[in-house]
Amino acid sequence: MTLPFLQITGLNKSYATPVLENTHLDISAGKVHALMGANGAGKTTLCNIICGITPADSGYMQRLGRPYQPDSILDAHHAGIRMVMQELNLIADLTVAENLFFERLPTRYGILNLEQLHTDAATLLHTVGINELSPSQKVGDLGIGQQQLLEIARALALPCQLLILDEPTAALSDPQVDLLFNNIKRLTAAGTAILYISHRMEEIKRIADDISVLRDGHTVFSGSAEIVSTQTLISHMAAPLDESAQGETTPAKTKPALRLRGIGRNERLRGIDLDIQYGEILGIAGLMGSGRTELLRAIYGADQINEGKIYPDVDKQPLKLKSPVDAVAHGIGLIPEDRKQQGVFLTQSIRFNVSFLSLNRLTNRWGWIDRVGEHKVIQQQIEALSIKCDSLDQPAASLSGGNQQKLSIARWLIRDCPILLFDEPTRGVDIHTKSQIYGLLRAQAAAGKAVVVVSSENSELTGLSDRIAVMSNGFLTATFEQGDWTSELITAAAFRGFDAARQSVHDK
Amino acid sequence: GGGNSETTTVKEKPIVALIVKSLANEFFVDMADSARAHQAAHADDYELIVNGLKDENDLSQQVTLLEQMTARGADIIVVAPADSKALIPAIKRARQSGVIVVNIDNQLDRDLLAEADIQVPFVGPDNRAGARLAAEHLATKLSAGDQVAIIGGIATAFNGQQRQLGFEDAMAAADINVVSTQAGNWEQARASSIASAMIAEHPDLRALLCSNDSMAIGAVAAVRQAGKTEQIQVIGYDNIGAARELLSQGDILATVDQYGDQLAIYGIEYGLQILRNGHVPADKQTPVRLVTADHL
Amino acid sequence: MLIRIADFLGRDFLGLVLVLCVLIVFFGLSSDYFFTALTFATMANQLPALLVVAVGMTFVLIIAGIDLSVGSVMALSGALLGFVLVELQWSIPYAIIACLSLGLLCGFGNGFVVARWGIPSFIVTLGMLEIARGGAYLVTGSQTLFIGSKVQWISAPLPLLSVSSGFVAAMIVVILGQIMLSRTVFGRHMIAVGSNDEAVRLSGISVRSIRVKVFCLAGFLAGVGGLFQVGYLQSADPNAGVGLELSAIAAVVIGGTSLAGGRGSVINTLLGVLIIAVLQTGLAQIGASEPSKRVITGVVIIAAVIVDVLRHRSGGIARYFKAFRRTP
Amino acid sequence: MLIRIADFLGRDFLGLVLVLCVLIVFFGLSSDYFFTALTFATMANQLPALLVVAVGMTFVLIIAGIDLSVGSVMALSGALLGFVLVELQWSIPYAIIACLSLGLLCGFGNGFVVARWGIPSFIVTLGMLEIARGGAYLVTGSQTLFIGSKVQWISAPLPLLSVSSGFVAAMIVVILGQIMLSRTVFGRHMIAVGSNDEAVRLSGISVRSIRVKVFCLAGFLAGVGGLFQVGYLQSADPNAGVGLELSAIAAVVIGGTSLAGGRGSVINTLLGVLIIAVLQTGLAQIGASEPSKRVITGVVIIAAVIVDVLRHRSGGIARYFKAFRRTP
Ligand SMILES: Nc1ncnc2c1ncn2[C@@H]1O[C@H](COP(=O)(O)OP(=O)(O)OP(=O)(O)O)[C@@H](O)[C@H]1O
Ligand SMILES: Nc1ncnc2c1ncn2[C@@H]1O[C@H](COP(=O)(O)OP(=O)(O)OP(=O)(O)O)[C@@H](O)[C@H]1O
Ligand SMILES: [Mg+2]
Ligand SMILES: [Mg+2]
Repeated sequence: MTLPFLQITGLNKSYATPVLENTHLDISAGKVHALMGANGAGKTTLCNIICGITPADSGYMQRLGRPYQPDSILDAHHAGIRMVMQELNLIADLTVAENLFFERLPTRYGILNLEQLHTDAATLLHTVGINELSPSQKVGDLGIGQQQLLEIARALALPCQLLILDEPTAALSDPQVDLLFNNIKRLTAAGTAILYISHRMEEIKRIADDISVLRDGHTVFSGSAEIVSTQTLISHMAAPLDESAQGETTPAKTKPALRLRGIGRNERLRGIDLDIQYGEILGIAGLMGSGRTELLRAIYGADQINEGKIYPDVDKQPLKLKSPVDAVAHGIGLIPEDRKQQGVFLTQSIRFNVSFLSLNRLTNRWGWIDRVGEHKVIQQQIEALSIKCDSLDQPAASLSGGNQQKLSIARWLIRDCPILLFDEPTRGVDIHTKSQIYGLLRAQAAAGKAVVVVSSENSELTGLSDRIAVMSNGFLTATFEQGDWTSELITAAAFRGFDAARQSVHDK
Repeated sequence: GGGNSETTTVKEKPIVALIVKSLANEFFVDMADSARAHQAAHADDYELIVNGLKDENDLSQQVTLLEQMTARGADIIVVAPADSKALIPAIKRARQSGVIVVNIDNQLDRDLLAEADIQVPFVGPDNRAGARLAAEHLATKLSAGDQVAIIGGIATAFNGQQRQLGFEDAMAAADINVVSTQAGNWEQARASSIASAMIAEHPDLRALLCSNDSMAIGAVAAVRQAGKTEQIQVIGYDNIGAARELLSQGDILATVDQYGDQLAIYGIEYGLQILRNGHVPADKQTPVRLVTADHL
Repeated sequence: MLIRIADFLGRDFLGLVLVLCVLIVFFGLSSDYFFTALTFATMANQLPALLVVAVGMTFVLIIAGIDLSVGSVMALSGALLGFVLVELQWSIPYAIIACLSLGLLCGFGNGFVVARWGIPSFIVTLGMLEIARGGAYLVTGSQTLFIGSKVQWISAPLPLLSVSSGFVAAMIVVILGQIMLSRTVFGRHMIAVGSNDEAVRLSGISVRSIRVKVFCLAGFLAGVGGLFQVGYLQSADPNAGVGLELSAIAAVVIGGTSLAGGRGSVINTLLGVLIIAVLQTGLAQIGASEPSKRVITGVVIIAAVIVDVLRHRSGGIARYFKAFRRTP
Repeated sequence: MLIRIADFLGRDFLGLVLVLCVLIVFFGLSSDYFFTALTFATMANQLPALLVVAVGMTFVLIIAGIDLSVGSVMALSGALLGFVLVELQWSIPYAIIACLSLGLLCGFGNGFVVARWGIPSFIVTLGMLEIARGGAYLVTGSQTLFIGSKVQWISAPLPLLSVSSGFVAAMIVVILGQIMLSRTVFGRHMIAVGSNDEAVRLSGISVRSIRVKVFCLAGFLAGVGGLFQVGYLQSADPNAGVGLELSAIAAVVIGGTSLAGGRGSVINTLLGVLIIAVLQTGLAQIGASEPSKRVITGVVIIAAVIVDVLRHRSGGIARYFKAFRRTP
């Protein structure tokens, strides 16, 4: 038997409570090793230890049979280990090319060689197959999906022996996922080991050679992907799925909540007509950059629309939404896709994050915040969404990525808004909590609220929605009622916007 | 260490607190140094604490210092006030707790002192007369109708105002035209840029009258830059070391010495005298002296 | 109970208390007169202006802003107080209202420009620093206006207590400030704006109005500072408060409030102000020379923050020294 | 070609040029002598100290730091220069080396404490402000040291040109600074640290060493400023540069450098410095009164930044006015 590339034995790490306990993992060259586990199981922590970003308390790592003890990320780089982190870590004020080659910017006589930098970057993006990015774009202007692609391209820029991908597809849609998988195949063929973390079951099935499951920091399963069933994996991660939540729903009686007519904004939204109704879940599908986020932000007043109107109901005056303040006053809420920049208050406590939107309901008659009432409300949400934490005063930054995502959902769920817009609500959330969240969303719809969900995972939308609208290149290209859709139809609609754009150019 | 207020009654030597405006200003540094020298020579007679303000114009810090020195158990406070009125309430409080106060350098407002019903002897120079001396000397080098400009201190400063008045008196008497008056806030660099602007705006300018020597140094730099060293004369005030060098080079025409080193000593001796016999002496006008290259 | 108090006080402040104690003991040993009631009463009565200004600054720093204009605004509102009392012979209550309103107005000006155009508060308040100072010169005609005993009650010792009503008022401001910060919705909103303003905006809460309110508050408290200052000096000095902004910021940051926003405590600001006051008083009492005063003040400012940072960072200084030895 | 120049200059700077032109035209109309060679030559020769200090400040702001100590450090290194020339009779080259090294050392002190303990640079440099000022008093014995013609060559007009070698040197610093910022790896690293230091750390690049280097540079340039200042005044004044930090920051921010880090341009800092210099000179030439000088300076500082922000925000001022009319 050949020596594994990286052998991890008896690793321990605790913060307030233990995070990793006696964890072990063998990663072999040329194979994709999937690492699974519920939110807060310790996956990211394990990767950080492998890369020398976090020190382990105790334990032992061997790289090709030799002891491996990284003190910094540089040590990991020297050992041929690179990582795409769960959270984006790009430099917003630099360009795509500069971010790609940040550690080794080319110079001539001490002066930056920008021409070479841009050629190198273009070559790299071409090899990797990412055509969405141009080398001279400023990273701050990119959407979150594009930033994720850039992160991946960065990791692919240099040869390495172990590539760790921590939820690389959380913000990607299908074509980009295929692209990533092609690259992964290319790398494994060349002998690179891949440690792949994802909460998406079907990806794991497609790509994994070996699978390990972490549960509360213990390695509870390790084995070959071929012999293990999905059910087994899920039961290893946590208690078995509560199937009742997955069941079909009968659409409640619906009535119009918002009617969008001819919404347009800077070529990114073009003439969108859409009805949002109380009592149903409307899914919005589309490829990366198709304008779904833009649409939700426009409805929410976060960006100003150039054309079109939003009516609250037939025969009513259009809404004037100059800012989110107006939207909230009309009972609209938005859960943004970029939790780090727009969602959570990273430096503040869990308490602060969860109760933030409902403070006015939690004050006593002196205007003081009622701490006991606040505590109760928060505790409820923590259970409903299984947020894994040690105490309510822990800063949000110390939570795992998936649990941070749950914080920004929890905040809006207790706020009690009649119209809720969710942008990629389950980004980075484990499958158990996902089904819990689906249940909560359905409950909201059943209680007569209007729920809009944007997601890059079509399977999620088909399982959850009462209706699905598809966006493509800023157009709304199709709307399907429940039962009318198939995966193929949705995909076809997701590409149709490019033809439509060409068409409109031809017409002129 | 760690005494308590009981010890104040049993000490032998009186404590003299000297509170000046700024110990970052050469004039007051000289004053403090000579006071320390005096104390060293009379070590058996009294103890000395010297304090200054971080910022020359910080009245509230000076009031605080007065109170702290009272708390510190000072018997005599010799103060060069940063303002002639605002300090009077604090001085009255100090007097009421039995501290002897002597006013040096900048005279407290007499009407207010009378109103507050306290007696504070004053030892100090007449800034207006001093400024007039220098300006009169300047006038001998100019002719009637010539243009000159004044660079003053911080507008609120009493001694600055007096010096400015002295300059104006002499210029008016000699029929010389003051074409511009601006505040240089006692600072070299600021005075220099103001002087440059004045020189550009008034090509026929013949002299710059500066309310202290620091500003005169800045003005000299501006004159040199403009290449008008022959045409434009500069006068200053305070007689600091650097100014004497420029005086001997002929870059500065005159400055004024008001014996800062003597002021504090007079003040301390006044205070000790009152402490000994309870008799409050009359105010004392200290001399001012014109300094020119000939006097060096 | 103790936990509730600690909780109320916001965060751990032992590092600051330690620094304060070291200073007090040091000066107590160096000077025979430091440990007297009079010394402490004097200190208490000189504090109010800096203290209320620092409380306002705490809020501004919490929303990740900065206010450089406080010293000038204090001088300007004090100048107006003096002007209406001396020149226009207004009665005390109206004069006080004018003084505080002017502070509020300057604060509103800052807040409006910051919020309306998204200009960094550093530059807006730097502009206001110049404008308000010019205004103070204008109002007073560049003279110190002597007011006299009309305003003496502000700084006169209260019967029974040996401290002034200004001091008592300032302590009330501190307590109300801390309650507002840690117990009210507005307090939470301030902290939120300082830690992630985009998230606040996307929560449908008006970031602008929070910013404007906080700057108004800081301006108002600078006006209160002006009132105290005038009461203390019994005159209105247009040069008052030059450099006050830096002392106030130093006090607030020593108190552990983050310049990056999102974190702060009013009670700790009080400790920061006390550290600065004790340092100044002590150095004056031992008659330190000007250069050494400057150097010692600088060293203490840095040291106080280092001690505080270390105490918070890794559960105590001991642990830190381990880390220090490891990294070269 | 034009695009390459615009690219080199970093970002669009028409808003600033506009403000500058408005000022020049205004003063040109108000004073008969503003448009003279003399006015511009004297302005050019007074600039160098502020200019080099502002260049250093630009770098510090780009890495999201701040340096309040530049004025004091300038005074301290100038004081040392005077001291070794006058008291120790060193020769000029050694004296200059001493002066610049001391600036560098102070900068290193700032950078070391900031990087080592992660203390906010605001507070560290505020401490250094006091320490260096105290040092300047110590070195000079709180006296202005007269040096004389030994150092005159720094500010004497060069043959053929009517500007001084100090000015030429300062312009070279500006050009080298801009090249370093926009054309070298270190420049990119600075921007990156200001924009997202965590990302830089995760790239395996030492954030600490970048920070230390930038503060060293700022200290060194403050030393150069001290040299220019002493050369200009032919004497070393321990009170030099009080408040210089605020002028420098104002110039840099007017030049569009972000206080939040990650964005800035040295050339635009030059424009910012010019705006401030023209304003000062112009106001002095028209003989404005002290209060109006203050108020106008404050208004121009704020207005310059507003104009610049508007030009960048939505493609021109015209568009802004439309927006303004729409929103009440
Ligand atoms: N700095 C920290 N301080 C305290 N606790 C921490 C810290 N960092 C991580 N943790 C805790 O460690 C646990 C594991 O976190 P980790 O990020 O490794 O989870 P994960 O498996 O990657 O989850 P996810 O799927 O949500 O990304 C979590 O409970 C988290 O709260
Ligand atoms: N500030 C901006 N400047 C330039 N381009 C932008 C900006 N914001 C968004 N875009 C671009 O507009 C297009 C629509 O983006 P949007 O975020 O709405 O797409 P999306 O469907 O939500 O996809 P995803 O979130 O996966 O990127 C994208 O190409 C995006 O890069
Ligand atoms: Mg994770
Ligand atoms: Mg999106």
